Amino acid sequence: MSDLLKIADKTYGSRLLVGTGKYQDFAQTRAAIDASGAEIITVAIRRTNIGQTAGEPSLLDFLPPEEFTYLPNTAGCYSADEAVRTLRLARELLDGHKLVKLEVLGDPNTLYPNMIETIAAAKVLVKDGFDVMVYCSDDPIIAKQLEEIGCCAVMPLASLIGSGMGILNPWNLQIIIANANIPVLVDAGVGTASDAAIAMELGCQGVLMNTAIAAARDPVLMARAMKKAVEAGRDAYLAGRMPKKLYSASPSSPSAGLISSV
Amino acid sequence: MSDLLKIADKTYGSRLLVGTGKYQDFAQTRAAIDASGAEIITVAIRRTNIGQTAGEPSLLDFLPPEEFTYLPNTAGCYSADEAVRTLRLARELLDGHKLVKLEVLGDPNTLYPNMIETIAAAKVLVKDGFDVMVYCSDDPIIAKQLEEIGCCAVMPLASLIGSGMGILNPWNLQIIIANANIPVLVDAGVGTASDAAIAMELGCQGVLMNTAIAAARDPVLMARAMKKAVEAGRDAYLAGRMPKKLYSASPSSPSAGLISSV
Amino acid sequence: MSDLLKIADKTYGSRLLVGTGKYQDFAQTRAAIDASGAEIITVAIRRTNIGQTAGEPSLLDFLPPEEFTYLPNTAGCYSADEAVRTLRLARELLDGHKLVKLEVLGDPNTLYPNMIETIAAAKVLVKDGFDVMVYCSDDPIIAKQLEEIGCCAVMPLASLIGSGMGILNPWNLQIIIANANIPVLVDAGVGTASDAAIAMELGCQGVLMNTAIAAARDPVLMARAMKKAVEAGRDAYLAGRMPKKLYSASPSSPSAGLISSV
Amino acid sequence: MSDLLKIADKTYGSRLLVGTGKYQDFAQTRAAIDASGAEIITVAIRRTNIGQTAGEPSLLDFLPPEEFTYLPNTAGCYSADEAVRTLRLARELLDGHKLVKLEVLGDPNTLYPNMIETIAAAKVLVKDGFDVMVYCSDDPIIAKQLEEIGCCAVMPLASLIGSGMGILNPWNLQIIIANANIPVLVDAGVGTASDAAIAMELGCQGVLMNTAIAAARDPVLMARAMKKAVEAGRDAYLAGRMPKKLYSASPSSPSAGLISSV
Amino acid sequence: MQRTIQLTINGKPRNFDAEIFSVASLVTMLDLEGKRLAIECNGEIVPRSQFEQTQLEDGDKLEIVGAVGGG
Amino acid sequence: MQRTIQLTINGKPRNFDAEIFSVASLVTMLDLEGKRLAIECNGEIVPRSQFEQTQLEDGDKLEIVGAVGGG
Amino acid sequence: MQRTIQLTINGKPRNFDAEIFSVASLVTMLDLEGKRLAIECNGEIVPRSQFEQTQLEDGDKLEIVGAVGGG
Amino acid sequence: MQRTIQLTINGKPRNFDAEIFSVASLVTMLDLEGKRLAIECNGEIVPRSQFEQTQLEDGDKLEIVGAVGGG
Repeated sequence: MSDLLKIADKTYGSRLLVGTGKYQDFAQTRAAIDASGAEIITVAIRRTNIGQTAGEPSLLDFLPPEEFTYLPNTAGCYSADEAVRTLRLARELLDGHKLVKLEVLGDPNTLYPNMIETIAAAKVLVKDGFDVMVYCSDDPIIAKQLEEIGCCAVMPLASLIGSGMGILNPWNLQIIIANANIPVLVDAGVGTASDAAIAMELGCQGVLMNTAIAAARDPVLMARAMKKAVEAGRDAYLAGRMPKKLYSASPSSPSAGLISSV
Repeated sequence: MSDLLKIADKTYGSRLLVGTGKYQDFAQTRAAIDASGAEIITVAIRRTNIGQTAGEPSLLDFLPPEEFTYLPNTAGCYSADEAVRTLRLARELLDGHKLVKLEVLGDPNTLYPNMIETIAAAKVLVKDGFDVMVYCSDDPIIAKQLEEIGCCAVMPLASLIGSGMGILNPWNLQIIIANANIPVLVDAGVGTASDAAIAMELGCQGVLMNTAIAAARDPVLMARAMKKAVEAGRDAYLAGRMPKKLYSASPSSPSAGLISSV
Repeated sequence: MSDLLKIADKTYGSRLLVGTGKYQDFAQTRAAIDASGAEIITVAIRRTNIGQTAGEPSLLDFLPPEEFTYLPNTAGCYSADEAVRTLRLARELLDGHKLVKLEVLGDPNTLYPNMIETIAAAKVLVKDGFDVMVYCSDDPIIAKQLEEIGCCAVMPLASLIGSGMGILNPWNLQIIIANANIPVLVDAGVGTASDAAIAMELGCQGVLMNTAIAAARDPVLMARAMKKAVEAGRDAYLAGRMPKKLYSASPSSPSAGLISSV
Repeated sequence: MSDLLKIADKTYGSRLLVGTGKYQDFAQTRAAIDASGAEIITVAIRRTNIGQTAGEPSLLDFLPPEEFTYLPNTAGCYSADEAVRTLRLARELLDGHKLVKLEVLGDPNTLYPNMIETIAAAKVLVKDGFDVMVYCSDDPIIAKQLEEIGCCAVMPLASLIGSGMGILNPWNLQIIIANANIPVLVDAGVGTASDAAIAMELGCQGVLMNTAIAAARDPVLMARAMKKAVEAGRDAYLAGRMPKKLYSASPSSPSAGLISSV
Repeated sequence: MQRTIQLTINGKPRNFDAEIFSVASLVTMLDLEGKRLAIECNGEIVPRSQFEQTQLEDGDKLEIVGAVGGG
Repeated sequence: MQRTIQLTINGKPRNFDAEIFSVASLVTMLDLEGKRLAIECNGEIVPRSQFEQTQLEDGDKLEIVGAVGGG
Repeated sequence: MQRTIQLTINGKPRNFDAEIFSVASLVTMLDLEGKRLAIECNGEIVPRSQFEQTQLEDGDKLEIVGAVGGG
Repeated sequence: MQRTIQLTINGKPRNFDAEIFSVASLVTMLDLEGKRLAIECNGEIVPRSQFEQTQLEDGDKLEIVGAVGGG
């Protein structure tokens, strides 16, 4: 089908992007990601465990970079500088890979993004040749500024990372989407399938999630639910929903031709 | 897969039930129903157009009763008596078919059900051997009474017929579902895909809709969206969603192993 | 001021009706009711504690029937018969007092009303000469039937008794209010001041509550809050609120006469 | 009473701040402000109409600066520079008055604030000795940064200026309030009385509004509604609301002592 | 000379000149043969199996219905 | 010797030795005089005005109620 | 013969024939005496206390503002 | 006798006795050969292609990172 997600000149069939954290083990990670149908998966950059037994399996053994588009993130970074250094390491690690997720947090309790630092980092990374998908607040003006800086996608939060609260402010998302000339994806806050569907119905180009799948009782089944929900929401958006009205007075069955009372 | 919808001792693979009204033509009706994957379809009973050209095609030519489970309804009835007579005609029309949708309306503006008349009709129909799927308000006590009368499924409204307002009172639905020993399906009010997903996430056994599909800009695409949304919502319900919490403070990426500032 | 609440040909300055249960002691009950400004207060009818020390103070000593309009209720009744008997006793107890609150519950877990029994009781009580203010579900058709039976006020729930969940389905309330020719009061479910204001903004004639005040940390202060909230909501309803619009583009300060950049 | 609003070492009895724009005439402006009980009123700074008839009345004739605390704003400014110049003119205009409302807009369609420019202006103004009450987005991190810069109050939006949409994201407001050591006031978006009550119940120190009053059918009556709503919300916040629970099973009337069926 | 009877069919009165006159023959007359329909006469269902035997009389009220699209 | 009668009052059986025995005397006996209450005997209200005349008999079921705090 | 200077006041150019020409005299000329206003000249505030001493020159850009209703 | 140098690797100081000492040899020493990793020395990336040529000196701070599961 021709309804593809396009990010930085590359197209993807799936509009669901998933994280690789918080799973029981690599096998479950892989099973869930397969069920989700995701083509883009986020990874974190962390210090190598020096002296670990050489043979120990790694995430990349289960999720070969040839099969998936890796999206290295800067989770855990609280300053522009850390974020930039982390992504330069990621680029080296992934042989010059340019597509990255920028995320600079504001505080460890809420994990809300620090948009001032995020903007600073985005400027450096764009100049440095990265394709920056940027995690951001749902501030429509800042989202536009990130587009003007040259980010390839803006990813406003639905609600706090790991909260599962769903889309707290769909109105801001609507404004961001209406003004954007680059893809808008919802990142963070999705808790269940309907949340993902709502995001897509608002006109988002995609949804990125991790906890909603990894922290479900049955992550693999939830991954499948999310795949369908994102597709359902996208289809509904394209199909054009019926108008809402408190009073319809328009029955689904014809009003004429009723039998008369005896 | 073994997660089937069971109504009156018959099982169905699809949990989406659809109406057949309000479409452009029979071809579109059929295309949309195919896209929806629905196995149970509602039909209305109306006076035959006497003197119509014998050859004129009928709904049944496009939707053969052999292929689908027909669910004749009593749309447009405002009294128990009309409803009972209408369904007896339906049973004769469909060669003794017992599965019916009872719906007695309270007024033509809101199309809200008249539960007093609905209860009266339900008693007669159950005694008369019908398998009654009953359209009802979201009153948990009345829903339970309808179960005790012997209805085979209760179908509370999400919101007014044809309104597309979605699920206005999920709390009442939760109570109805928690207390029910028969299938609970949401009927009426669904407007877009996420509404259907939410209904299933609440624990409904299925969703019945007509306008949301027929009145979409592209009914066939919306039908497909609804199919996926119902499946997504069901999967999410079975997968067990993550808990909601305003503050998570639990990032998806490990907190250890961060690089240190230079 | 001339904006009075009229129930069964009697007028009241306050649109806040309060219960007298769940307080620490009679002194707190009285203090809270004074702070609330309520003129109508509900009381329950219970077996007299035989052999209690004659001198023990009673509710009526603190809230003399001469000062307040008593509204005896049928709380705890699960059948029409109990409710009718209880209110006949109440009438005898209060020297022929006719104004009563009818409430027939459906089950002890949800305390949701049983509308079938409620309707049966209402018919008997109205014929018997009572002025019946009836606690009911938010079913617009049943609310209208209760009006036709001759009740002097319908009192749909905002949410379950004692839940403090606020107004779960404002749309049904709107329909009830739009169709009613008798006062509509919200009864049950109000949890905090804004809930009461919302009820009044919807066009309710009044609000009845008990737990929201009695179970607050500071019942007397909450009673004052509720008094103001009901008045605020009523004023706002009468004042006619501004229209809602996602985009305003209409600043509160003039767009002309701005200084120009140097 | 001792529950006073304290801003920049000055205390106020009223927690409702109002704008002076969009009224029919100065007489209505004054009447509405009197009804609102507001002590702090916002004014805009605009070019004097040169050659206007000398005698023409001005806003200040109706609202003497001796009676009210003026809060000059920067409405209409789209850059830090304009905002700073405007407030310096305001200070000169009002004889060295230091308390100001900083507001830098991001675009003329949404009137959403530009937080980058706002932060830049706040730094200059604080250094320049102003007491800055700052209109801002509901971004908790930026709200905290504005406090650290030295603003005397943060005023996050409830929803877009002039939209009347109410509080779209109470969760962000909760976080801002929980983290703040300076007063948090809701500014913009309030549409009716209950919106103001909700803001106060969340723990805001005050509410600033203009359109909700000026654009009501009866501005003076709505002003009174807002006064009561802000007080009601504040009282409810201080009184400590009852807990919410879907199921209560705790009737307001005693469960014991019911009459038994005959 | 020939008798006529009046039937009310789906709310409309119609005259028929009728000797022996059954529901079955009415169906034929109305060109409804083979169509999937159900008939009620004076509020009572007439089972398809009874079309032949069921005689119609002057003043009978008939409802002849089919299935149409509905929700 | 003396007759006894049993009454069920608010659900509890109680014995009384009774000659002429009215609702009024019961109220006195129970020390409820002057209290605001209403009485039902075997499901029927006994108006206060009838307390004197109303004789109680063995086996009568009485409900004696008052107003309490409630919502 | 007489010198003229051009000032831009609130965005509009205006010509004045001016010998010694202060902000104070401009305020008088514009009939704004006693009005509550503030003046910026070329982006710099002119304190009311400086109106007398502050001389205006050809090309000066002035903003003369007051308070109006706003939210 | 033999020189020693101290390096800080991923935050931990470690001593090495070193003649000619390159990043490449460090990787071997740490048994990280063939692993997918990236190295930063004193805040600057060391491209894999430069591992051989890049000499380490006493006091160098190194970050050696890999990809792990994250959201």
